[in-house]
Amino acid sequence: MGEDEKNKKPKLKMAVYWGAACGGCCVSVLDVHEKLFDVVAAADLVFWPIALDFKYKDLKAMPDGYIDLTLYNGAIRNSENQHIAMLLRQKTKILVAYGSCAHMGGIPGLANFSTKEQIFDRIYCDTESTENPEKIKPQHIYKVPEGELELPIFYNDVMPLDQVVCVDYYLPGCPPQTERLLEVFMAIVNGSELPSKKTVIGAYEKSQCDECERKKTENKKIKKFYRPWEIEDDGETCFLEQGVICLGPATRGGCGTRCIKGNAPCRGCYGPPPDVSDPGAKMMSAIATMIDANDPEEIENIIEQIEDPAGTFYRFSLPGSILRRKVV
Amino acid sequence: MEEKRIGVYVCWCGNNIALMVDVEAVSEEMKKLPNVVIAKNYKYMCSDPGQDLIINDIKEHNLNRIVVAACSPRIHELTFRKALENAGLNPYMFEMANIREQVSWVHTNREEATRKAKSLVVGAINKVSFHEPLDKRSVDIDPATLIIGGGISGISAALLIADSGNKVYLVEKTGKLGGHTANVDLTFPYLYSAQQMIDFKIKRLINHPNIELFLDTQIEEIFGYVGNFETTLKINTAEKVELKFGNIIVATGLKTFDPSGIEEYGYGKLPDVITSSEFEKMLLHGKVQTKEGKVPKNVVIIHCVGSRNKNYHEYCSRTCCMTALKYSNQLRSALPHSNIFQVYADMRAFGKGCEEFYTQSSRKDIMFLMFDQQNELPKIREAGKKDNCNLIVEINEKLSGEPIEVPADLVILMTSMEAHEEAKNIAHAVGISMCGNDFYIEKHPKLDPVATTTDGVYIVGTCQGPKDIPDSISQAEAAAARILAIILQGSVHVEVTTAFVNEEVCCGCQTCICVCPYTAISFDEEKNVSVVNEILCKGCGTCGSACPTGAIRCRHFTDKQILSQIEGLMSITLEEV
Amino acid sequence: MDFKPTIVSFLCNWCSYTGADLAGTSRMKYAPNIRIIRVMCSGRIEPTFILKAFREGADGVLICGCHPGDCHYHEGNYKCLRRFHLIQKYIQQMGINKDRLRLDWVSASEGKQFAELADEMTETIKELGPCEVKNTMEKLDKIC
Amino acid sequence: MSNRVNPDLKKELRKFGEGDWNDCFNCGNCTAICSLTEKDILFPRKEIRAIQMGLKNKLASSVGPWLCYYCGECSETCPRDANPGELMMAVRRYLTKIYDWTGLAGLFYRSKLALFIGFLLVLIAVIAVGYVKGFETEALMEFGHLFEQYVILALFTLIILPNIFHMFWLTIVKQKVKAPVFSYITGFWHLIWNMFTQNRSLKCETGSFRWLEHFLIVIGYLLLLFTTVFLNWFSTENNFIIWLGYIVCGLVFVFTFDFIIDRLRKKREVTKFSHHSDWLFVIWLFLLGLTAFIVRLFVDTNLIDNNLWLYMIHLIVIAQWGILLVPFGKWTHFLYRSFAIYFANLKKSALKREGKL
Amino acid sequence: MGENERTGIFFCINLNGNEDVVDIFKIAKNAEKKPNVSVVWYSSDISLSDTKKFASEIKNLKRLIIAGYKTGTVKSFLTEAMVIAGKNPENILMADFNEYGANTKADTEKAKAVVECAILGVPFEAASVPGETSVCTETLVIGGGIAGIQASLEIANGNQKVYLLERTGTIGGHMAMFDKTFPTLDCAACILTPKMVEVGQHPNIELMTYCEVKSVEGEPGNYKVRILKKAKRVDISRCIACGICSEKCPGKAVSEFDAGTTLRKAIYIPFPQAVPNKYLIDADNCIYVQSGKCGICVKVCMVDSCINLDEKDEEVEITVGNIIVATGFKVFDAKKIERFGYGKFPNVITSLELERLVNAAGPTGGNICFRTRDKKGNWIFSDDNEKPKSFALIHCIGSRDENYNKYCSRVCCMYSLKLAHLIKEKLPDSDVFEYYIDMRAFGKGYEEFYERIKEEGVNIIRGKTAKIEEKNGQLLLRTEDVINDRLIEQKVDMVVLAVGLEPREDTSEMAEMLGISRSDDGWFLEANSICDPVGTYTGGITIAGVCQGPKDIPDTIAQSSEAASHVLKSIINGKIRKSIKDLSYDKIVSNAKEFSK
Repeated sequence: MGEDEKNKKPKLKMAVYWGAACGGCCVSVLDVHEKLFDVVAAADLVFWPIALDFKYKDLKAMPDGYIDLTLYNGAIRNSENQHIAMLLRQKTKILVAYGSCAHMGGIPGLANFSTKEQIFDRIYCDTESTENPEKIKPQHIYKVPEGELELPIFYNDVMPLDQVVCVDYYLPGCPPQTERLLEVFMAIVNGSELPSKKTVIGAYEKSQCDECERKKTENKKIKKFYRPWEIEDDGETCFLEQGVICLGPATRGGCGTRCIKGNAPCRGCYGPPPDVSDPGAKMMSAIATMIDANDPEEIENIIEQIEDPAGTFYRFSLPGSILRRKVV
Repeated sequence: MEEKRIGVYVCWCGNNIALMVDVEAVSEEMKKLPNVVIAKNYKYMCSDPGQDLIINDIKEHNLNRIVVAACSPRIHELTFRKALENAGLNPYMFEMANIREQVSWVHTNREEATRKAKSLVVGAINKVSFHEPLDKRSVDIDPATLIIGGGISGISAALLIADSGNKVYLVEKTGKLGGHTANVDLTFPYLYSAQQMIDFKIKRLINHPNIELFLDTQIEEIFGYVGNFETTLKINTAEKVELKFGNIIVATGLKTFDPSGIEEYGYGKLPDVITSSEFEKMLLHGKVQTKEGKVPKNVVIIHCVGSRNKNYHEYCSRTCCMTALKYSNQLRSALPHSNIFQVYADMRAFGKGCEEFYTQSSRKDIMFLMFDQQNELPKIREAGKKDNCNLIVEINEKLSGEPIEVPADLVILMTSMEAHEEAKNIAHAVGISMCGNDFYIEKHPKLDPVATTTDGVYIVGTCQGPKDIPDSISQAEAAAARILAIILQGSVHVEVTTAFVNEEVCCGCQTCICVCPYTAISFDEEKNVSVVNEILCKGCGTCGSACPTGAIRCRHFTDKQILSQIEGLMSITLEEV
Repeated sequence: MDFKPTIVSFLCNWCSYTGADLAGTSRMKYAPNIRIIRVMCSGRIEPTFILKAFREGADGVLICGCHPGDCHYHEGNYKCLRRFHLIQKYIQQMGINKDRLRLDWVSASEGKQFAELADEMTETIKELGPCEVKNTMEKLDKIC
Repeated sequence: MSNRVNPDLKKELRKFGEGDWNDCFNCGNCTAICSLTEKDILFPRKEIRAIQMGLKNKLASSVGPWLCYYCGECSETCPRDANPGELMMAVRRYLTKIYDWTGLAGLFYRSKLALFIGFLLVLIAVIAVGYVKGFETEALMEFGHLFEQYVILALFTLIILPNIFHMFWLTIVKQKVKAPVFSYITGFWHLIWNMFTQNRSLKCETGSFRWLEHFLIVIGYLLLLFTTVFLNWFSTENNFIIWLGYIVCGLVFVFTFDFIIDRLRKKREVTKFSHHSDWLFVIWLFLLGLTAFIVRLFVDTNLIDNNLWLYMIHLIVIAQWGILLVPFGKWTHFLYRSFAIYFANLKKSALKREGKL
Repeated sequence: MGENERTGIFFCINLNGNEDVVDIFKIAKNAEKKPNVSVVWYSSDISLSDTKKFASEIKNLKRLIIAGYKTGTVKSFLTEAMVIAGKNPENILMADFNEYGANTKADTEKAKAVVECAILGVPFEAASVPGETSVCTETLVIGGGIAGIQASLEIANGNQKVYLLERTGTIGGHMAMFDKTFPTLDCAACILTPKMVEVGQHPNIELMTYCEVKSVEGEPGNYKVRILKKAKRVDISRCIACGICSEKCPGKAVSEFDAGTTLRKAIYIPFPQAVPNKYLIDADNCIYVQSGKCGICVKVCMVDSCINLDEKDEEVEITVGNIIVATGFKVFDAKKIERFGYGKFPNVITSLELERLVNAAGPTGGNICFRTRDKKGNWIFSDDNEKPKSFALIHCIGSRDENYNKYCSRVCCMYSLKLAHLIKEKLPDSDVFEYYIDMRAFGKGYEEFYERIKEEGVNIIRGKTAKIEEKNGQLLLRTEDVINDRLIEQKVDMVVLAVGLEPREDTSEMAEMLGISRSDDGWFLEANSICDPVGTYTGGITIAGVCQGPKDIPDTIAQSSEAASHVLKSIINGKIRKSIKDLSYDKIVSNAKEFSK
């Protein structure tokens, strides 16, 4: 190695892993397109099973704190997820919960409305296309002539990453906006001063409305709630003012108001702004306040129009919310 | 961040608490908690030695947060806050746990009561950990007053304030002072001259050195808050004047109801059907006569025209009954031989001397006929040739149960009072609200009839609701009292436990703005954030709950404070036996 | 086994808290299960608080404000009412019986009503049994 | 047009009695306080209202005023001091005028002068008769006896019966009251019973003593009429009749004397205002009893022949009483009251038949 | 002034059946001599039914003055006459003696001055201006009801010292006793107690409860008031209001605060939210004070030397510049009307008693129960008693009645409607009947409230109930339903008498002490019923609230603030006007002459 090489900062060691995830997050990493070269120039990908061939043992072999940056996407659904998360924590300097699932539980988190049994019953027995007369369901250990087969334990609950390991940063989104990732990445590479731990990076302090180009007024009074298809959206007026539930005000900006620009209300994947622990609860509070009625019966009737408050307000955040899951 | 050093004091309140709560155990338990430096119990915390205990501990142990577990904070919160102040601590670094009214006095099991007391105290300790020092704030008062409306209410208020040596700007939309009172001949119930009364007041007003008069003047938007308002006046729709003042009295008065919409009465079609204000003019000019110039033989006075009827106004206009009785007195005097008929619904003679006036008036050979003002309005039609009169009024008379006809040459409609056409504009300009019927809404219908929810803005006279002259004057001078008191103080204290917006987080969704009952929140277009005017804010906290981004924080009741209080409360649960 | 529920209660300062004080000054006895939190107005009470209370182990949550039309801040209690209905719907979805959350109006002179309400609520919760939210959380935490 | 209000009616009524119709504000206290009002017979407020509004027909058809015995409770408790009791009295006078086809009743109520002339004419007529009869005791007494019989007959046929029929016409026929026929008959016994006992007044709060006084006067008066007219008291030799006569005379003048004193004292509500017709009624009744008593005393002591003037006075009193006061004065109230109850009962039965009660 | 100002004076003599109190003929004789006065008439000589005839008499005049009492009753006659005579009717001046307070026999001189001012064409208000004197900035407010509270707070908030004097052991007055207030139905305690607490804690208000005014001396701006501080026998600076003394006290008395519906102890706190929230001893019912034996309270009291059973009354003297009289009212004694059986039938109750019954903090915890006798024979209401199923409310008890009070008490209609609503709310299946004469729902939101009560199924009947009898354990009411033309004999379980308001017994004593007048109906007399309803003819003394005449809470509040405004004005100016009543004829006339220049 020459002098230059020595002075050059050592290349960043980077890992990407997925838990209970759809894979979209990993794709979003790839979405950097031509910038990939910059990434590769600055970092070595030491662990990314979806893209390159790595084994668990490779990871185990790494010394503690070997990896500089890990982007963990996906929620914790089973013992494998948890195991690797813990392993990665051990090996990583900066562990980032990447994407809504790791951040708050995300879409897989909606499974917290059901129990493990209910899920298995549905998937392996009850679905219309399934034929499983013996009701065979996955087992943790299954004895076969060849020996024992082991599958990860399927947990009863879905958890965000920070419920099983200590997380350094959160990078929200479903999936995160690639530009945000790059910004974060470059900051780390350049050694810029990082924000205090356990905070959200790659998103703005302010909520969606700040970026949202729709016209907003103080006239937020709702007599009737509409599902997006029930109304002819003029493309200009704030969704809330039209009676369409939009989680924008309780959701961080950073995505570039993707959905709203596509004339769909924000569903909250970017998670809550700082100081808000439970965006669903905050949004429910705000939405209920907007109801334009004082008569108990009328209020109830209007609220009746929100068919599924839990699903609506906690689409991406149920496991990370105060109640975390349905009580059984 | 500064280290949290909490002192906890549990009061026995003699035996009131100590009998039912093991105060010793409570204070012992609290010592175990993090940040609690000291935990004591004492017989009477509110007594002087009790307070001294706190003060000394603050100084000695450098305490910066205090929790007292005693009676209701509604009783002694102020006492202890003062003690903190005396010890040089910010008074808001204090929290009370109510273990008397809400524990020892209402429970019967000592163990359970003690456990509950503990949990309340832990809650208070948790909450106080997040308390922040708050500063008392006050704003200076501009001693000038703006009075909108030059009727009897505005004039009375102006004279009183000006007589006390303070500047008054009186703005009148028309070119004439005196309002409706100036068109009245006599007042009820003693039939004194209204003209002489109002003339004298107007004369005094015009010559008063402290009163600046703006006639033919319109008000545009008013800016500012209590003590510091400003506006631009538009005089004769051209010239503009800028004014600064500390308080506003709105005395915009009333408008009389136009009865031409009531088909039964034929007002506008039948020439001898007139309104009370038209009749008042006849009295003033000494010409009580029909359109044809004849002396009317039969005069019918119909009450509740436009009042007490769902089709027009549901409310009662308060003065018409007595005005109608006044008319019959005057008619008897002007036309001694006439037949006078009062067509009424309920005779509302409630004021001082009014019932007696009713009795006296009825002795003057007046026929009182009762009608149903809701469902069966009398019908007025033209009389036939044989009838020997101009008009016939058909009434379903209720006291006799008979449908009857009343001959009439002149019919006087006692029209109701309505809110002024421009009431809405003025309300908007000064930032006050209206009830359903366009009269201004007062701060409290019982205990604060002249103030509004906007500090520094008062409503007096008939713009707040129908009323007679003395009641209007009472209100006007009541508002003046409020203003004089504020001027004497020189400044007003404003609520400290207000809400404020964290501009870093506020996204400008504007959910909070119409939530505020005091219109304290406005939107800053430039910064794209909401702004709480903390002078107007009363600290109810509703906006904080409505804010979806968590940008609005309600001082002294922040999310953090309450959430940790909940945690504290729940840290000690009732044991399962 | 005698189940002793814990109920977190949010009272507005002007009516309900004063009413609860009146119950005390009038020495009316009621069940010790209610833990009172004072807020200035029922309009300050937000879903987060309610959920937090359940999460921390409350078996019931009681909210009291001024009677409709009596609110010291004009309309705060109506806002509370609106939120209450939505949150009630939500907790049902989350497997919490809706009767565990109750909203009632108590004026400053209704000490007796408050005492009765406290007893009534305690009875209701006793019938429903312990709320499982906290247990569920603890089980969840044990996994990791 | 019948239902046109008439502000002048109250002015007319004012001539028939004290009290101001204007004072009443129609609270209904008087109707409710009265022990004699029943669910379907309401007075005095309704009558006062009819007068205030000038509904003459309504007033004329009303029997209420006759059902009132003037205990005065309504006046005592009237919140506006409108004195409904006295107003009822005035209405009774007014109704007497309405019923009376001759018009004299009205004239005598309104004009003291007319009444005086009437009294004077009767006085002159009696003296003229005396003159014609040569001031002879026997002849005069016989004349007197016949006179009484004829006058009674004439009064009934010419004045009282037509007037009562007029009352019937106004209150029942004109009002289209359709009472079942049997109620006419059953009510009749009630009518007679009431006429003699006036027992309804017992319901009044004033108590039974006043009723007893009244009752004794009525009985005394009727027996006196009977003993003098049919048993020829002045000329009889039958001791029983003589003593009976004395007793009934005594009853009449003693109690009427008490009535006069009562009116002078003005203590009770009923005696606070006395119309001249009230005075004439009690005084003449008193004189009637007294002079009859003295005449018979003189007959018994045989002094009558030398004191014919005494009998002349008695005759004058009787003639004035019989010709003026009975048909046109307060005496008729005695009949109207009884018939009013009868008519009221008819109305009740009619309402019952229509199912309104 | 010259020929053009030729003036005629029309003197009203005994108009409207009123007897003139001043010597009008003497005044007329005086007026006749004045320049410009060319003719004088007496109403008794004029045919008031012939306008034309009178018009011919005024042909040569420019101005017409109407002088005397009830001048308004002839004003229109004269206006017509002026017009017929071709004159400007604006040249009629009214010189009403009553308006300017010349309403006693002694006021002939004042009346003379009133006429003279009119002759000079000077408004009497402009001429009857007494001189000014310096003012002591401290103020005494007599009466701690809502009127006194409001007035005190207004002044104290202007940084001025106020002594608030209250006869009983707590401020709050009648309003504190009410359950709800009409028409908004917000609870009286909820809105009143914060004000009471504010008074209790206000640095500028010195609260003097259980005190009475003994005498008032001095002059406007500098009144020396002697105050009797009745012994409370409890040191309020030490009392912690724990209530143990009251619990153990054997002495009992009828509770004033609960309007006699229940009993209290001899050592008591008037009501839980009393201000000051301290106990006191009612000497009349204290066994120790009466017999020298007991002292239990001292033994159980946990605070040292808090109770002193031997404490004596004391007198103090304060100096104040202004006095606001806000002594309030008492309710009409329904026993006076025997036919309603109040005091005879236990379940004929007054509205004030019902107010306590429906109050959640009242003797029955808000339950409406029958009144029964307790073991010791006291008639009280108790929670265990049965509940009535039907109610009647009778309006105008003692009001609008020539036999009792002629005036209308102004609040009864509305509070009766409110009580009807509260009954319906507590006992929804009960039948409620209201009997009224005229429904006086005049204030803001009142008519709407009336409509609402009608819709709630309360039977509202126009007719004054005449009498109440007991029949088979129920109460039988007899009323004429005037509008539906029927007689109602209604059986109900409980009758509520809507008693009117009356001046307190000590009103005349108070008036004399303060040198102010009373109007015919007994209330304090205001300086001018139209434009100065709070002033009096005595400088520095203002009246506020019901003691001036019946009124509801918002009107009382407005008036109290108005009274405060007069006080604040004098304090700001440092000067106060002396008494108008002391102005002499000469002074007024010279003022008038001065003014006309």
